[in-house]
Amino acid sequence: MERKIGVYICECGPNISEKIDIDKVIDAVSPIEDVAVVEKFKLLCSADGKKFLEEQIKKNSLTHLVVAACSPKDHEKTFMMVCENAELNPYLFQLANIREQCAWITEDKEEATKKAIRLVKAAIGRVKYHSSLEKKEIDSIPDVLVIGGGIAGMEASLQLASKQRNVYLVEKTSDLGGLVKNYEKTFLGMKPISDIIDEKTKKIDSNGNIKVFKDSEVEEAIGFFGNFEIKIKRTNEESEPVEINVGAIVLATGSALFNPDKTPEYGYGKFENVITSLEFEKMNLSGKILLKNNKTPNSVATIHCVGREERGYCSEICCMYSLKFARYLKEKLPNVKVSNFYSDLCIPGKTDQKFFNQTKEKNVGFIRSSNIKLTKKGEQLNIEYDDENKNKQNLLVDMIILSPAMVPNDDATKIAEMTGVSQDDEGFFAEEHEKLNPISTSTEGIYIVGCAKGPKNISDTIVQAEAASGNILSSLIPGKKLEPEVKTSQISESFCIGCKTCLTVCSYGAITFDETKKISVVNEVICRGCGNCVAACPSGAASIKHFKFNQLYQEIKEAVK
Amino acid sequence: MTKALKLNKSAEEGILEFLKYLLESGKVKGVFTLKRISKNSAIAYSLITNPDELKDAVPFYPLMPVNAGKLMSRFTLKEGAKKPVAAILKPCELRGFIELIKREQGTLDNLYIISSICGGVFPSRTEVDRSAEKKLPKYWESVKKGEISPDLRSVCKACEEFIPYTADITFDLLGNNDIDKHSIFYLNTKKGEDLAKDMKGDFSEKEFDRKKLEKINEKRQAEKKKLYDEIGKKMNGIDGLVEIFGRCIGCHGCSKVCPICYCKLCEFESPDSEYSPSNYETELRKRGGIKVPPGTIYFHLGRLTHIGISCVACGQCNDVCPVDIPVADIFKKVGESIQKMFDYVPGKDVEEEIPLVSFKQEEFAEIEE
Amino acid sequence: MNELKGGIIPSKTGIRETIIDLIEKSVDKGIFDAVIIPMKVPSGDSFVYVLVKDKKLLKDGFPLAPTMLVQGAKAVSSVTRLGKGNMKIAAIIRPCEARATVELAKLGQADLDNVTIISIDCPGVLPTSDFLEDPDKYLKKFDDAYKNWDDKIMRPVCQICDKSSMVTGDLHIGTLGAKKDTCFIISNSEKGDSVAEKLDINLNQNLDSWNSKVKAISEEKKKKRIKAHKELKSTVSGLDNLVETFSQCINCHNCMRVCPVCICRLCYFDSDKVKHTAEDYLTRAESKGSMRFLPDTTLFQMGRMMHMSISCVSCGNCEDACSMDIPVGQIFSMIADETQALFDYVSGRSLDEPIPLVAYKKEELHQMEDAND
Amino acid sequence: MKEKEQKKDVLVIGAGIAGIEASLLLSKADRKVHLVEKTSYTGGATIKFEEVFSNMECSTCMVAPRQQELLQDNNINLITLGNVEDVKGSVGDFTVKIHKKARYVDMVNCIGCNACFEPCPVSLKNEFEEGLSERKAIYVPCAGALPNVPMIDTDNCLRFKGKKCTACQEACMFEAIDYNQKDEKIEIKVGAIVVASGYSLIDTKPLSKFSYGKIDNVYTSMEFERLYASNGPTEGNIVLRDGKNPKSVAIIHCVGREEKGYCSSVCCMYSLKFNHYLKSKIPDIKISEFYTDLCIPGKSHQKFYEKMKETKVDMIRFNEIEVAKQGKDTVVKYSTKGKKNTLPVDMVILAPAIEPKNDASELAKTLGISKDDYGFFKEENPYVSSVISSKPGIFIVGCAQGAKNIQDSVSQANAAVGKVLSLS
Repeated sequence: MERKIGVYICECGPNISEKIDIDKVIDAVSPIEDVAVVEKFKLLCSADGKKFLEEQIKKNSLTHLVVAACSPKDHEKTFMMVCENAELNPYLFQLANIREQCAWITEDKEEATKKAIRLVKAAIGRVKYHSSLEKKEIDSIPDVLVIGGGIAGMEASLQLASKQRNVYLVEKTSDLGGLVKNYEKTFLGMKPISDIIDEKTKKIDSNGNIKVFKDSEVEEAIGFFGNFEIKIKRTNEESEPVEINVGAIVLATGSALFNPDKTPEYGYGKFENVITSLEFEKMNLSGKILLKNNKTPNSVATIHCVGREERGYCSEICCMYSLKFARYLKEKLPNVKVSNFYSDLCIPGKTDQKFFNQTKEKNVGFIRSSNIKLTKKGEQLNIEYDDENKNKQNLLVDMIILSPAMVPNDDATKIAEMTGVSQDDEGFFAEEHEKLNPISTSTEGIYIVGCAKGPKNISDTIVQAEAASGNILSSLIPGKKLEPEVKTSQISESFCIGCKTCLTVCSYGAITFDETKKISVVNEVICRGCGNCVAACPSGAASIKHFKFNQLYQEIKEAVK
Repeated sequence: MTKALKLNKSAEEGILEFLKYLLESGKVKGVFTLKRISKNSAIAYSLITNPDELKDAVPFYPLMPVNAGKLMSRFTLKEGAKKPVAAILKPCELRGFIELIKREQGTLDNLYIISSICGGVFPSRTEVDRSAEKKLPKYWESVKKGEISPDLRSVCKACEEFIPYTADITFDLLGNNDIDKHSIFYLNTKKGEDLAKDMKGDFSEKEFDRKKLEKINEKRQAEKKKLYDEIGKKMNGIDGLVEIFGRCIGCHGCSKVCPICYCKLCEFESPDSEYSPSNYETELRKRGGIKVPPGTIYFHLGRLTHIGISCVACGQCNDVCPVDIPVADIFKKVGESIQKMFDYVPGKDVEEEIPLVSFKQEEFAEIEE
Repeated sequence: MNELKGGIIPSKTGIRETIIDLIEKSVDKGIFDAVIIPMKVPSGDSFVYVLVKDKKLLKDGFPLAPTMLVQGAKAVSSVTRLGKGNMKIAAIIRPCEARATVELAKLGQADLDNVTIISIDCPGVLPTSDFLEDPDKYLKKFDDAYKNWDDKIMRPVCQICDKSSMVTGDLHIGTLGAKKDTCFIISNSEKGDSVAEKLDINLNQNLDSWNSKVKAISEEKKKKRIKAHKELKSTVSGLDNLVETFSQCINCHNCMRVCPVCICRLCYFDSDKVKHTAEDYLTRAESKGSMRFLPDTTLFQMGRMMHMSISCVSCGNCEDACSMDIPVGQIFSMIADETQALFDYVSGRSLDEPIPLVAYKKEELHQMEDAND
Repeated sequence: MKEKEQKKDVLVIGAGIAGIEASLLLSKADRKVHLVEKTSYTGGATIKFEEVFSNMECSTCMVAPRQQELLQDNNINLITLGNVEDVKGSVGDFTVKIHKKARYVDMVNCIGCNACFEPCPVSLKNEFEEGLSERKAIYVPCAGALPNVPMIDTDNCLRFKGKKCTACQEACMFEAIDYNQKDEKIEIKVGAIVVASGYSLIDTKPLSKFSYGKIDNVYTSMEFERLYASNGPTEGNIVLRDGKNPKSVAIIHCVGREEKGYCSSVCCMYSLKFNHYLKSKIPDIKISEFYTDLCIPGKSHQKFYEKMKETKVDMIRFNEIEVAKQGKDTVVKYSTKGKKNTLPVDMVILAPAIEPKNDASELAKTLGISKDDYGFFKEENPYVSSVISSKPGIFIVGCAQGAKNIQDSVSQANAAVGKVLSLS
């Protein structure tokens, strides 16, 4: 077909016109084959600049457009919009960055002009090989799957469920509430936990749009954002798995406690009356705090940071719930002597320090200590420790509560592999970006909330559940179509030999392996066009739209001619 | 009668002077020819643009490391030559290029084809053991006399197409007794004339020496008969094929170097010709055993059907075969038999359509009767 | 060599017959349904791999063929690439073929679930061109060389091969250091153990004589290998030497096609990426005055080295397939030794050792981070 | 609200990182957003940092793309130099009056070429750079600020003090400077309000024991961030007031913690980050960090601390601490477990406590939401949601609700959007 390329050079006010001899660029570029028109304009990104471009495209019935102006990061979308309005496929357009890459990097006008000419020629060389690409639209399923029925899972389900959006809540055990239902009270305000959980479970049961699967787990989750196919199976019997389709998945699988027998110096399992914080919560919930010999203890010690060395991180909530334990004890056993062994008190945020000061006033001992060793002494337990001045001290107590670190659930790896979510070095689920996308993952449509992504207290967990609903409600709108990435990669069926190198480098899980034909297949809806697979493919079977080898080769050739 | 240019320089110097003139006068921007390219004087086709580089050029050296027709196709595949380029091609290389052009694999725009009445080439292996230099004097003697030198490739000895059909300029080589005294360029086409017109040298009207070329052709035909009888004995029926191709290791080198084999992915290397486990199981049930990897003879038969009609018998496939299977002799014999059916000479005329891919109305009638 | 278990079996008639009837016994016992084994071609002048089920055909099996026209790994891969099927297959191949098969399994090109690899102590392989000159004479020469284990007539790469008895398959037939009329059978996996058990071969017999002989031979070959590589390096290293060595290459890519670990269906150097317009070729030629056409033959060789030298098993098939007699095999096996030493990786050593350039280990990222801190 | 149609628009107060994220997410759900920002630029406190902790990512590279998206998003109506003056109504139907101060520079014509700065005769301390460098009466707070359009500071501009100065207008090639721009009164109707008005640091001058303002080489952490910033006053090299590089530095945590009564949760982490800042510019500098309790919760923070410890910094736990002059040099007098000692240093960096924005109480009154006893906006019930304020339809996110780091602020912003979208 006969190509007619329009080249438009933006003066960008003083920015380009002062630093580059635009007329020289125009003369250098006009004689190039297929170039129909070369013009300059004061400010192309302004309103009348855009109108000018639209008229030019229509008047000269241009087939390709090259704009020499600022960085694509600034106005590539603007000029693509202009193409669309002028009924020119937005991908038959190339932006040469002669501002950041030429005008702003040198005072020498001649050098800047020379480079500008090269860049514009390169853009023209490339645009000739562009092919028009169509935006795709796929319809999305608004429903959501929530895995894990703890506080995080319940909160997310309540937030998301509505008339147009069903929520499927899958819980491994036989009832909702997760670890938290074993606690009697919350530490902020010492409010009874049961009210919070009952209120949420009642709301869930009465909400017609939330379908709960108890004693069940997710067996398979394949697909992409907007269309996941899920298989849910009962944990203990071999019944037929239930198949559902959802648009997004929320992982709220919670966490477990570090097993203290990995730190023998605390004598867990060896000495009686050495119990973990979870065991103490359950004992407290049952109302009777008793030693093994059914006597009430009159001295209790809580040891913080159990397993912090081994795990390599502070689990954030143990200091606060240890303060809560002190209050439980003072309430139930008025003259019990309570002491806490800690290394660093982690009580951030506006309410925690006040809670600590008030607890301290109930004469609870706080001992900063290190390298603690426990030994049995008759019926009691002797805590040998170094105090702040590094000299050895001892303390005899009846009962010891260990506050172990929080670790990922043991089925975390299974779920990670099933959903294609990656895990960080500690085994928790890894978020897409630590700061800006704390609850989304590199697999679009799968969100991680609560302790499944790291130690967190209850109110932060609730915030993250709401944040997940914020993300889903804003991107998975009933009836609204999804627009996946256009510039995706493709793998030629006849050239692919099935060496699976691309599978290892794809960070979005967008490539699956066809076992019968022994070839890799790109799912163009998940693919985000990062190009890893194209670079890794040894034989060139993989290529990516809009960045084809020929397009890049011509661009480079013209630039270095 | 065709216009001819005569230079009283030996064939080797004459052609170099002519090429130098073409480059220096700017008539062409580049010249395709054989050239010594390294310390150990390996010979390879080169694209020369600077006249001083012509000092190492050896245009009529009796070697064909690669079929230049395939190179010209690669040169003009993506986009025709924009600037004029001259190319020294042997007749079978030119015919190979013409067959490729018929398959949209190249164009003749801006190309000036200089060919020669070809004296044949040595097998590539002769270059490996450096024996080519030693055989040159005997070779040029037999060229002058129009005889067949024993060191030639088997297909060259039996080649009847040693006169190029559509070259712009034909250099009088085979059977020309005084090639060390002067060189004669037959300017067959207008393009050929334009190239040579302001060259210093005497122009005249000359005629091919039909009689002499006839005699050379008879010698080649006798040689061909011998070749066909010998290969005919071996190739009787399927057992014969198993006998000849038994050694084939499936390296597909013959298809890689063949000027007519232009597919980006050969059908016999593609997924469709792979055996799945169930294919193997049925084969074992039927015949108890199968060669692995399978399909060696299937490949050769398939290639014969695909390119037989266009095989120009250049002999490259013989030289590349690591287990010395006489692939070229077989393809020449079978190719010729197919071509005779349609009395088609591959590469003779770029306008003539390839029989098997074009359909003529009256052919339908023949089948009806 | 880690401590291998093995037994001693009678071998009165000669190693080939011993292997054939070992296989026949296994097929009778239903251990294997089919066998991949070399066999003489009808014209008698070559040996090819066949997949055999019928016992009568099995008789003409010819383990330890004098030539290696097709690499055994390519045979196993072509049978199992599209799936393991439901036939139990035994593959009678040489150690370097076994190693190449393991590499191909890791590259997704072979499925070894139903395959039992049986390797044999390997005296080396005759160069194809020598063998084809006079097949019968050279077969006899090969058998003599095999008796007194001298490798003078074998391929250059075989003469310096220090892994000729490396056990990476499931079973290995050891003839070195064996007493008269016996040979060793060494198991290297559960599969191997179960086959030996079904054939009631006792696997915990003394292998010291085999181990010491193998150790002695491979040490001697190692010394020769280092010397040979040093000499070769001086003639080939440096860009002009490299260009000189490959100046005769005619780009027929035979070496790539016969290489067991070169698995791409379309090589980068055959793809569109190396085809340019006339204008480009002319401009490039103008920059130097004259340009070889097709250009970049040496670039193809270096590209191939870069892609496959990590998996190269130094079998030397490429050298035999080169129509211009370029010592490709020796050059590539020298480069492969150095590449693999970088990652202290031996190609084909074990199935569960990931190929370095393809596997990504998390700590490698930290190494890079700390590198530029 | 059944009979009256729910308003779909949303008001977001404060264009810091929390405000930006909330606006972008609301716009993604096709909601019209009015983003009111008191200053002339977006990015809030985050763009003042050069790098952010745990993976030391460059902060502007992280935030600038989001700011660009914000400026190009036609669902978001950014009102800079805007102040919320009055809010009436209730959830689903608020009427908000906004006073927008005039910028005196046309946002459409100006392309940020900065030609108007140079001729301006007035020069004064730049608040954005914590007073460490100067700015003109017509100015952009720092290089790379977005929107990249200057404003005229009417308190100091000579023209607004009666002089006939038109220096900047003449220098502008685009007639973008228009002195007779007027302040505007804008009234909008919105369904919900997200408050992301951010925080300030406690004023360390009154805390006399730290001698901030008395001793030259005592800096606050924000001042130090600007010293290290590549677009800051010293283009990133760490120099004292006398221009020399410090050889030893003391970083003091928990400044103002007893006065405030809470731990501000981020100072430990950014103080450790300062290690990286100092060591990367002055490799053999001697650093001592004075802390009471190391508060580094979360999975990646302790690893960051371990990595910093490798750079051989000595961590000193203190009970009392004081910064004083001893002869010529500055000394840190501190006591640990009763033992007193002093440490002479060239430079002291204070990590002041985070407190509510200085106009927070006024904003609370306008919005009619209650404050907690520290002056932050009060969340109704942390166990229902910490983003719900005392008034339905008004949500509080980021440090306006309490001291927290960037990721927790962003999570709260997303949570507030979740609440807004599930309102209707």
